[in-house]
Amino acid sequence: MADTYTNPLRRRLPDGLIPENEVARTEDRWFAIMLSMLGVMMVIIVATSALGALHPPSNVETIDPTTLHLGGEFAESNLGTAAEPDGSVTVRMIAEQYSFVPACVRVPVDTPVKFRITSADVIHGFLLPATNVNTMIVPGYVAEVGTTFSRTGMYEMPCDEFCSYGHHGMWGRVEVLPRDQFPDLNPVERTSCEKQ
Amino acid sequence: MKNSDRLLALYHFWVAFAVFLPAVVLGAWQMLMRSPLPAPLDDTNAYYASVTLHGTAMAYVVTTFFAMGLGYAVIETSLGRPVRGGVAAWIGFVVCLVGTVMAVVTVLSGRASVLYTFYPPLLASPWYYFGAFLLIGGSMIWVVLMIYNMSAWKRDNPGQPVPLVMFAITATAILWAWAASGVLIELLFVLIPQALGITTEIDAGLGRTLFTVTLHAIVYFWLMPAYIAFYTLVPQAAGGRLYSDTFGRLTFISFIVFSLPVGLHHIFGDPEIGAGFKFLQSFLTFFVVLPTLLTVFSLCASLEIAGRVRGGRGLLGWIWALPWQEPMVLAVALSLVMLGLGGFGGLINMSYAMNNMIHNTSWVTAHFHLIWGGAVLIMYFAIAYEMWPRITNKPLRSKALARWQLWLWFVGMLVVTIPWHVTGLMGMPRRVAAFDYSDPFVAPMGPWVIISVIGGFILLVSAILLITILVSSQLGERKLSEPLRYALAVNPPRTVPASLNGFALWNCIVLVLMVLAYGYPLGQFLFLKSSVPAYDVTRQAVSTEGK
Amino acid sequence: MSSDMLEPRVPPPGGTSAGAFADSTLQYHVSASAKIEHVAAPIDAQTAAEALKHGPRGALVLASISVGLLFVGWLLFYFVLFLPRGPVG
Amino acid sequence: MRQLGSLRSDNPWPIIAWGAAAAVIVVAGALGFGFLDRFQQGGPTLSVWNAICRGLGITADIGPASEPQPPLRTPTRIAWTGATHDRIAAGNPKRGELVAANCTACHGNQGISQAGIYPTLAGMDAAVIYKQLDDFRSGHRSWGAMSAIGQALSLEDSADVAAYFARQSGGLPATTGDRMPASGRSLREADPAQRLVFAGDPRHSVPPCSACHGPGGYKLGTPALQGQQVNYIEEQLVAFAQGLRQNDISEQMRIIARGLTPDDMHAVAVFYGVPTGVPRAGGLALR
Repeated sequence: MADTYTNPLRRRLPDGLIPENEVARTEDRWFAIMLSMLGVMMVIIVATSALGALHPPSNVETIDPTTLHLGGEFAESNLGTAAEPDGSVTVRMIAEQYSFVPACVRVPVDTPVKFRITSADVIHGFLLPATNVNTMIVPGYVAEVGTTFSRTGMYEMPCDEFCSYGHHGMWGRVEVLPRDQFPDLNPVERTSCEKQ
Repeated sequence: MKNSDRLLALYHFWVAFAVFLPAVVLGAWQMLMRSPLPAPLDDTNAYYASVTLHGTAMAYVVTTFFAMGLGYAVIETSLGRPVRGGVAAWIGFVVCLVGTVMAVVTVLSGRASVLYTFYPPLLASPWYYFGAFLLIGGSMIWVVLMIYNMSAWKRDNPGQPVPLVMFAITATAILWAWAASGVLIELLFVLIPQALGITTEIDAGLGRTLFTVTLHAIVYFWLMPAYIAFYTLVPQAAGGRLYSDTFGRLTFISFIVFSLPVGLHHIFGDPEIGAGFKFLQSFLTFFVVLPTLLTVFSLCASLEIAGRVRGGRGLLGWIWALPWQEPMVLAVALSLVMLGLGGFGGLINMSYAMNNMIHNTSWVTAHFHLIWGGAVLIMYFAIAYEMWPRITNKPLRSKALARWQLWLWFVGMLVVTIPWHVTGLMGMPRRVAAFDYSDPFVAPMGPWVIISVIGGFILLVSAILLITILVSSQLGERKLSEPLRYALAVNPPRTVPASLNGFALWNCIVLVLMVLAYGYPLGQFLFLKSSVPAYDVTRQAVSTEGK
Repeated sequence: MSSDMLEPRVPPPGGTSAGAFADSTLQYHVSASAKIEHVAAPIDAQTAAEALKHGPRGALVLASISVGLLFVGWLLFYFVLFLPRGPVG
Repeated sequence: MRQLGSLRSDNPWPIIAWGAAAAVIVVAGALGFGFLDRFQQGGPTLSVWNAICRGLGITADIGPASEPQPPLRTPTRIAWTGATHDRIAAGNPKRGELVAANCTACHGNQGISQAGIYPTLAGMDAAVIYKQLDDFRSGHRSWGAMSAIGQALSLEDSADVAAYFARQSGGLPATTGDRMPASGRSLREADPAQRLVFAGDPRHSVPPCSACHGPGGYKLGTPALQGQQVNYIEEQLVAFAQGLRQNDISEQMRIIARGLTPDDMHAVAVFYGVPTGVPRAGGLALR
């Protein structure tokens, strides 16, 4: 067996006491097994990502961070949760040294939620533990990440990227409400978790 | 070894280890800081300065000096002739050292708390950037010397295979040149002009994308000395021979080719890169796993030869027959366990959308501490134990102490990183100076964090032990030592195909892959209008400049 | 402690460092080091071949088990932890 | 380059390597740009052409919210653009001194206030003074006589007077970012003021005050607080919390003040401030 196997890629390699063919064959076999293992993983990633439209947040969109408050999408009157005609909701937020604005937003459960966040100054991060919501917030760009919450409750929202000396104090919150409670909220109640 | 070359290697190693110990002290203090336990000098600003210093020291200083020292030792021992360009090597040493001092002093003064990954538009004192530039730029002298020594030897020995260890360390140098290009360009064209006030705005996305060119390949630059030990030192320490020379060459080549066009997987969460390129680089990242998977097998096979020769029987009986009293053999086993666990974390990180589950949580910190701080560093220790008698002509003081040191490092690293993996999955962000453990969300992480602090102090004990062993050995009695020996393959190749004996082909492939993987992601910044004002962490903005 | 010194390394049964035995493969030592004194061949090629006469079976088993664990772990993380955390994009 | 030319049979690697690299790039590119990018969260499946654009990062679905926009409210007219910086930097302190003659009645000689409700201006960052004056002018901030005074000042006057006060010593210290580490500056600290100032209160979305107001930290548009009037600090915190003052860009202070209890506000004000009438030694009221 060992003598009849000749790998065309390994011709003219030196021969030794253990037939080089034998070594080459073992190596090739191991290489093939490893390649197929990685192949299986890649197939799983591609299939699930296609079926569930799973992607890392990758919306490339630029914005001027110095004039956010003067008007446009991220003016303070426009921040927070907004209901879209198709039933989904969009949450607009600013991350700044060292707060999320608003510091707490409310969204309905089992509803597509799209977070659109931008930074007013430096790099921040946005992470909702126990979900896959996680994006960097780079000044000059609008980060966009979508998900659907399947569980109600209060989600902590720490800044997960170093943004200078106050970084550890930068925590916000997202409260996921039952679907039927959400429409009753007025716009102010949607962007504040204080008891009304 | 020629005396001057011996000193060259020794000085490089000593800078690495002299910086290493205080960096471990900082690490241990940082762990205490972010835990629920009391901490001395609990100051959150000091924490961020400390993280910057810990990262700068470990990522740039320790690794670069260690690799440079190893390179010079390898030239002499593998090519069998003195280092050519010794003066240039010393100049490089001094430049790197000046850069190190400059960066360290600036961070200590609190004027550069921007972390070693720089994070524009945060802006540090220009001296920090100058220091980093001199350190990284100075190591390019080493890169040139490695390539020069290898090609000079090849010219003098036509048709001969370059010794595997020389091939591997030159591969490391070439990889470092490619890797460093990203950070050097970022420093030169983005950060330093801004810090000097030459430019008024900075593109954070451009800075981050450039840094990712460095960010993954630098990890393989750190890793390659460990792999060099796997292939060329471990088999002989175990008492056997290298299973396959070709496998080794292919492994080091694969690292050059596949560790470069994959850096975007570090910024899967960033908004400045399109999803297509993120997937492309995620896909390529899968191939950088291959050389490690090949090495695991090749290494096991080399050890199996040794174990069987030493009388090991049965399918796995050879494992027990290995000479475990040898620090190198012990280190490789501990290294492989940590490589496996850390590699597992890496598989999660690189899997496209799954990265979102753990991006920028303490999971990531755990991952790279296991890989670099664990699997790689423990091999640095073993290499140092192997090298010390050869470059000082003093025998190692105690192998038993060395074994203790390795075990402590292994246990400490696991105790540190396993809790970090757990808290990462719970959603604990990284690089945070202080947590409010009375918060019901943070509270359950408290016990895990406390366990990891214990590990941090085990690591500190191990680091102190390492320095003790090295110093006491060096102060010991002079004794002629055996020369450093590199493992011969079972089938030593008489000739090697040209492509496995040089890097021209592979550099061309890297160039093409880099253009394809990074051309557009970097080129887009020419037309994206995304420059923003910088935030200087050291002084007030323009408004009070005239004061 | 003194018996625990690094050197000389205890030679394993069947051989010692390079040059101590007649081994035809030693003449091709350049792939390890150009200088024979820096070449480690504690066993001759014949002994190594003997040790591997059934191929590196143990190494294959050991490496397969470790890599297999990685693979299974990855599958578990992907399907049990990642996907239930909800969609993202 | 010698290797590249040698496609002889004893070196199959160039063919293997180029072939493998090409195959990997083609497969990855086709999957990434032509297939996966077609699927989007909460949106229709894209055509291949749009998917490629999305893969590159060229997105077409950019636009404002589709629901009726609430009426626009802006906190200030000032934005920290280069033009604003240039205008502030052009401030003439000599001319500012003449303008400042109108201010000393309330804000004290050289801008060092002796009355609790009036802030000390000496040493305050010129950008801060400039912005507040403009906010008084535009009505985004209102307080007694200041609205009328703001309207009486031109942009140039504001820049000049800001430059003048910023250069006065004996009031607020300059924040340089330099600070020696000291104990008791983390969440472990028992003293509530010290804890809030140096570590904040993450549970209530309160970052550490010192990160922007010093000591040690600085942020554009943020006044240094050491040596400010206690009453003034506390009053402003209450005003931010209750929405009486809304001229902070991106709700910066309103968010934080809402997370503070009245006791917190008082503690922080006392920590930073100098009680009215206490003479300042050496110019700096450092703790």
